[in-house]
Amino acid sequence: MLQHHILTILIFLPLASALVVALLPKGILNLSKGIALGVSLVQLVLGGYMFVRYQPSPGVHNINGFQFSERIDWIRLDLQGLGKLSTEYFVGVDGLSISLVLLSIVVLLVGVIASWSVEDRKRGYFSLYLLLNASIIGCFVALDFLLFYLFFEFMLLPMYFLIGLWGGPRREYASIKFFLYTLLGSIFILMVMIGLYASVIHPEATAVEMGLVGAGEFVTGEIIAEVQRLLQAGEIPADQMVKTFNLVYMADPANLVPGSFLDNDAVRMVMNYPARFLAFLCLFVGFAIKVPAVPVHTWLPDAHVEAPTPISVILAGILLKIGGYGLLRTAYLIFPDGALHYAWWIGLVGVISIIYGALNALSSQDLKRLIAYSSISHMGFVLLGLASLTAEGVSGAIYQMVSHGLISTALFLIAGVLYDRTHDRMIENYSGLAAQMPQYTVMVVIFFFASMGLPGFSGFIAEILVLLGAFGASTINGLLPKWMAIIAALGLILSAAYYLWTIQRMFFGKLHVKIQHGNNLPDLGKREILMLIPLAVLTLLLGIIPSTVLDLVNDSVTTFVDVILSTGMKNLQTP
Amino acid sequence: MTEILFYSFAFIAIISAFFILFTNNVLHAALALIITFLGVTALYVFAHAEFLAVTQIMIYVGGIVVLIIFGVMLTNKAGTSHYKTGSTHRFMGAVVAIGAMSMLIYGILKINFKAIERVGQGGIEELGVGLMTGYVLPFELAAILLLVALIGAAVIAGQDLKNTENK
Amino acid sequence: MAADLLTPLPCSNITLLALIALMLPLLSFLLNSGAVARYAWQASIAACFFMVLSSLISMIILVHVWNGTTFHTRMTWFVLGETGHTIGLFIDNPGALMIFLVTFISLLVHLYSTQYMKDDPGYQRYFAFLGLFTFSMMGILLADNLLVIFVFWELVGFSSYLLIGHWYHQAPAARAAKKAFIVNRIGDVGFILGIAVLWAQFRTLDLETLKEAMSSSSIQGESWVTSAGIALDTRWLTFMGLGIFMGAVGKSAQFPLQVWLPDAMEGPTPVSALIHAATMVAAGVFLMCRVVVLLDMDALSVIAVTGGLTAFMGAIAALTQHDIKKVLAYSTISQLGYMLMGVGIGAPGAALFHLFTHAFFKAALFLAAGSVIYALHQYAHRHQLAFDAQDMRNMGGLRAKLPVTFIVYLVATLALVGVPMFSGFLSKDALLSASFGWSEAMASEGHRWTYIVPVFAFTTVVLTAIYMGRQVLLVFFGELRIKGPADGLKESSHMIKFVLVVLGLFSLGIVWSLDPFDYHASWFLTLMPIPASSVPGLEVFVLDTARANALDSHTVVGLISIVLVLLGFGFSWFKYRPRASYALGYQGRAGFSFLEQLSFKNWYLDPLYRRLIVNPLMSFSRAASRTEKAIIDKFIDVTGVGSVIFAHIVGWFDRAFVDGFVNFSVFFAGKVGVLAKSFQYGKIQNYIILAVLSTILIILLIL
Amino acid sequence: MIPIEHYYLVSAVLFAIGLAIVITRRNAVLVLMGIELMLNAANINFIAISQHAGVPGQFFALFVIVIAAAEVAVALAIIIRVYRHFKTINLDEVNEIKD
Repeated sequence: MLQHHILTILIFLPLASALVVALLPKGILNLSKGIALGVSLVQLVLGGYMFVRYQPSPGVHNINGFQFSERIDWIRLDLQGLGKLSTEYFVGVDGLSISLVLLSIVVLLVGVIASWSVEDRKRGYFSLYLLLNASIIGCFVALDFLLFYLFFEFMLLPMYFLIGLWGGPRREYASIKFFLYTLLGSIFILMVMIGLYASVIHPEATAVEMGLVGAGEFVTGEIIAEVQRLLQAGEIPADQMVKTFNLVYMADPANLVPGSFLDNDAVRMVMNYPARFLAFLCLFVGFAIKVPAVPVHTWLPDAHVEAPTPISVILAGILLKIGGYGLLRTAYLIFPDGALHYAWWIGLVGVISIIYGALNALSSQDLKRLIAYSSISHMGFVLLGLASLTAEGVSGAIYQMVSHGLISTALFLIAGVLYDRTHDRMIENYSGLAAQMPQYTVMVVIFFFASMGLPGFSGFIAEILVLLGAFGASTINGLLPKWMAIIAALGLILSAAYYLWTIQRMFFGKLHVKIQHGNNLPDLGKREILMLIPLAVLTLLLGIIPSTVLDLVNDSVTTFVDVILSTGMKNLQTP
Repeated sequence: MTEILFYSFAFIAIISAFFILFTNNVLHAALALIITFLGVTALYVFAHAEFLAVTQIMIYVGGIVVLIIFGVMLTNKAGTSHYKTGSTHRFMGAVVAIGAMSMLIYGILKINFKAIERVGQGGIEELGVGLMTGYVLPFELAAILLLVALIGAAVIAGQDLKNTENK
Repeated sequence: MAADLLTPLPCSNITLLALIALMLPLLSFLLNSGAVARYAWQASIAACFFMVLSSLISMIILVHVWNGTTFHTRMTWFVLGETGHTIGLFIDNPGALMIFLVTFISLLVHLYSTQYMKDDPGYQRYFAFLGLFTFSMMGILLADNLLVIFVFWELVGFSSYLLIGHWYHQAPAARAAKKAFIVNRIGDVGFILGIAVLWAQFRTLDLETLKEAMSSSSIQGESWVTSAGIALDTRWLTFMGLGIFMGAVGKSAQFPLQVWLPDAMEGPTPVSALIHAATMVAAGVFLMCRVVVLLDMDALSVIAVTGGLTAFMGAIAALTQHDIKKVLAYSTISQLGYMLMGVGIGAPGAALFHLFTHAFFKAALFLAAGSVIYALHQYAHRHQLAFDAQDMRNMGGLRAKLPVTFIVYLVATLALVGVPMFSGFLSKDALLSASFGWSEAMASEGHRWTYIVPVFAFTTVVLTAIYMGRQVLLVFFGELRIKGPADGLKESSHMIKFVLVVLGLFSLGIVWSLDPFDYHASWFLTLMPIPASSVPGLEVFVLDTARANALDSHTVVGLISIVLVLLGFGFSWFKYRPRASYALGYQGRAGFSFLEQLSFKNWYLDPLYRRLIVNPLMSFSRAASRTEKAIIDKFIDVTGVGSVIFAHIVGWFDRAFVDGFVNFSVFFAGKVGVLAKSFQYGKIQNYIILAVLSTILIILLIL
Repeated sequence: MIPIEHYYLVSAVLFAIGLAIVITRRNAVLVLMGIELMLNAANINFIAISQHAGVPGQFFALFVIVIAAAEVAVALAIIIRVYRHFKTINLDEVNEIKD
């Protein structure tokens, strides 16, 4: 029972609670915090259950390989000439997503605690927050492109308002920039989604439509294979094809309608460019904006700097990961040929992001901006790892997403702690804070070092895996040249440079604060410690026992890499 | 013989129609209308449409004209000159009517009616069967239309009555 | 191939003991960082106790591996794809010796620190970090796997950062800590890349497995092919060696990354003794000894030359320093250069030997210097004097006031310089003969330039004698240069004296070899296995010849080195003796000649790096942020503003034309309506006339 | 057998007279009568053609009669209403449309 509805509960519990919060009468508005916290705690319990019950298994391209999955027909429409439309409410997790779902649950919980001090328009804040919660979880578990896209877009709305209404002085600029950027990305994704819809059939429903099996009967593998054979032979009339948004079906080239727009046998050209490559590029750009990769990253520093602390936390901790996850789940799996063809470029974008983000962080005057740029730098490792298409690289990319989710969450909380006390984030205005706020300094040192990849923390495992993967790619599959890994490794030096310089400037030396509130700098409060300690523990745990996450991920990643390489090669070889 | 009868009935209908056109007395006009209808009814009979002829007499003569006479009576001011009325636009009326008639006659004379193939005579039996089979939907609709019209007429004419009573 | 070699190996008693020895310092770290401030003293005593236990355990381990057996325990850490990454403990002779060295010196430093640091507000933090450091250092020594070694490698850097920055409120300390970590990071990146090459080639980082895999690989033309058929260009073999060496360059402060070590003297003196003299900086040497069998000839030559060059540069820089600790720091750099040179010339045993002797006498020197500083500090404190307690210009004539310290200092100096009967002579003689033998062997192969290495090595012997002689003369002889009362300058507590004496004893040659003139008789070197290189294509016979040559020449070399030492001492006595012009004018010394400046400023490396690397990097960084603002954001903003302007234009067009058209239509329709209205006067019959007339007209027109 | 043209001619004449009545008479009831006359004229056509084309003509005629009946009922109701309002049914005087 719980096994099959747990994801639905995870999504709809916050959604329903958002409604409840929105309708709370004025007198008991304080309850809204409690509701948000309660929802997150319930999610934590459910997440724990999932963590324990999850059986490592591939999933990825096997429709029955997903766990905790729930699959219901959602919309069936006969579009006459365009065939029949079929979308499903299909949620489930495999190794690619489970760790990110668990990460989201943790970060969202921390976000609620960080939001505890919000007093301004509580009702709106917490209902938007819960809305965000639902759409984030939905995004990670959706296995139907339409559903995914719906959640993906749905996330923008609360985010826009949370930045735009509760943000800093330049919040309007930041929120609009964020909104427009991500919307631009969404348009690219939407284009491909529509193209894909027209090109992919739902083999089971098509079998029913063709009368091979009765409605409601179990469709065996042989029948599906038969349908796919008939499809590829061009023997299924257009009006019997049931088109689908199902991501798993989309990933199977046997479901591509021959001669359709994105078919890989008859390569369509758009402006002298193969349509499939173009589609991959569109998806890549769409998600790269979210990641964000240089040069489409400039929304991130502004959004981070202006957003209220809990929202920065969610932005950095989870939203960026949706970009990476989207690449994995859609772009790579559906267009493996594109993934192989563009591996070099993706790797290059990753490397540039690493170095460019680090250089910008080095010259940042604003603590939050520095952390934001470090995020760009660290997410570059995700792209590099993905591009390498080795087990190490891809695991490293996923690990980096999880690890960066935890660490950047903590880093933004840390920046928020200082901002709460002085309303000033300029690095040059502080020095010698270690004497005044020792506990705070301990936390800063822990997380700064965690972020720069000190062994013992999760970031190290992630980065070393990515580097090994990127370096090894040249002997394993020849996708990336070795110099990329070498340049990326230089990013490690830069990250040490900017973090240590910041520590030296802000925390070491003589105590001096150039702000009016200078004397009022209490050390960490109980609530702040409560937020930071679990993150520190998790980061350490993942750094020392990486198998906590890698065991969940490994089977899926191995399959993922195999599928991409074999399918991609096959697709590239067909004329 | 039939021809003579036909033309005389046609003549009667036309003459009484002219009477309607020129008389000043509304009541007389109504009576002339009856004559016209009867003449037309005779034409129906000549065209072997006995059922229609009967219907024509029953509805037009028995129903519509009676209604009209009631209308005439209801709308005459008590005490004024009895049922007198006049005409306007005599010239334009003549022009338009003659024009229309010429057009019609011109059209009729141009049609070669001989070319029309005879497909059968509309017997009353055929009419009945048709009404209950192929034309049952328009038939029922016509019934509803009549009902609606009656209610509507009652509402339109009656509401004000209530208002005046209230006053 | 690799899979069967990577099977988990069970835990034995010895490895379990090693694990306990490893965990005790970690426990000490947790205890000290978690303890309430009130119990800081007790916690530090507990830390000392843990270290005692740890060194006892390491002695037990040492006894067990004495006869050459190795112990190896391994388990799977995490699995990636089909490849398992393992984690494990590996103990052989050098490893066990190193564990003993680290735990023992760490114990001594702990004991010393309980006195030296007792008034420091960061006492508790200090002991916590010492524990962390010892733990990480032992991790490097025990790990069986390059990845795990790298983990501890970085952790060592981290704890070094924390300890250098112990007095974080002083800006120089904070800067030095940062510099140390970043410079180490640069080396670490090389290390990672070296690891990456090995991983790409062999899919494992387990050292034992790597050795097997390396020997089963072969050079085919221009490519380096493993038994599994993975091929890389042979240049990557050299690259791998240099990459790992880069890690050692960073950690062991070799040219060109030696700049962090002098600055690291901002940390507390016991830390300098433990980390920046005896153990951490030696980690690079130890690592190179571990992986020397994986290095090819080119990499080895680079290592040899770098080591020799660093030895020379460090010695030159040590000649003119004023800070008592900086002299020792440059000396450490120089000695580390010797050790790495030893690795490069195929004498890792000698290198390790020197590491050991150096660890003791350099720790003795540092702690004795610490004792001097502490005494002067107390003295200054008592008499309310303000002077720099580390500056040799303020010292002189301390021989009488601090006799124990003086004797230990003298013994350690003689060991460092390489006077017979002291430990340094043995190990240095081993290295010098090896370098001589190596260059002879190489020259016979046509590489005559290799003579540069022994030239560096022998020059450094003279220089060492000069700067150490200078230091001893300036610190302990003559008169106290600071003006103040005569009382109050006295030897510190017994604990400090005890530690110094123990270290002094270990600097005597008799401890290491019964025959104090022949290093071959040393028990240490007999324990060292001669590494059988597994690198394909390596001209092993060269190294064999080198060893044979070294054996032949060591008597001559020993004599030469004695002569050189005497030369150096003579020079330094001549120049720096009490009442010589230098010593008399020393206190207010200013105005350097260029050569002295070159030495004092450590070859101008810092300004050079600032000019060549830091400044360009910062301007790159500023350029990036300008690019961000001026190009990318500007582009976005211009696009944004452009689209708003475009929207305005469209809006204007909309109002003027589209709306205008609509308005016009409405206006027109209205006018027409008004016109038409004039026809409307409520007469139905007129309408009918019009309608029919028009119908007729239309029909007429059609007809 | 009377030729169909003759029916048509009679019908045309009656239609024209009906039209003239509608246009020229002032009395609304008379206008109504004119309309009825026109409808009847049209009916003659249907009936006449039904001799040849069969029974559908008669159906149409029948429905025309029905509609005429309905129309008369509603129209008279309106006339009565107009009369109550204007106290006249003289179409010349019934014009509030004009401003």
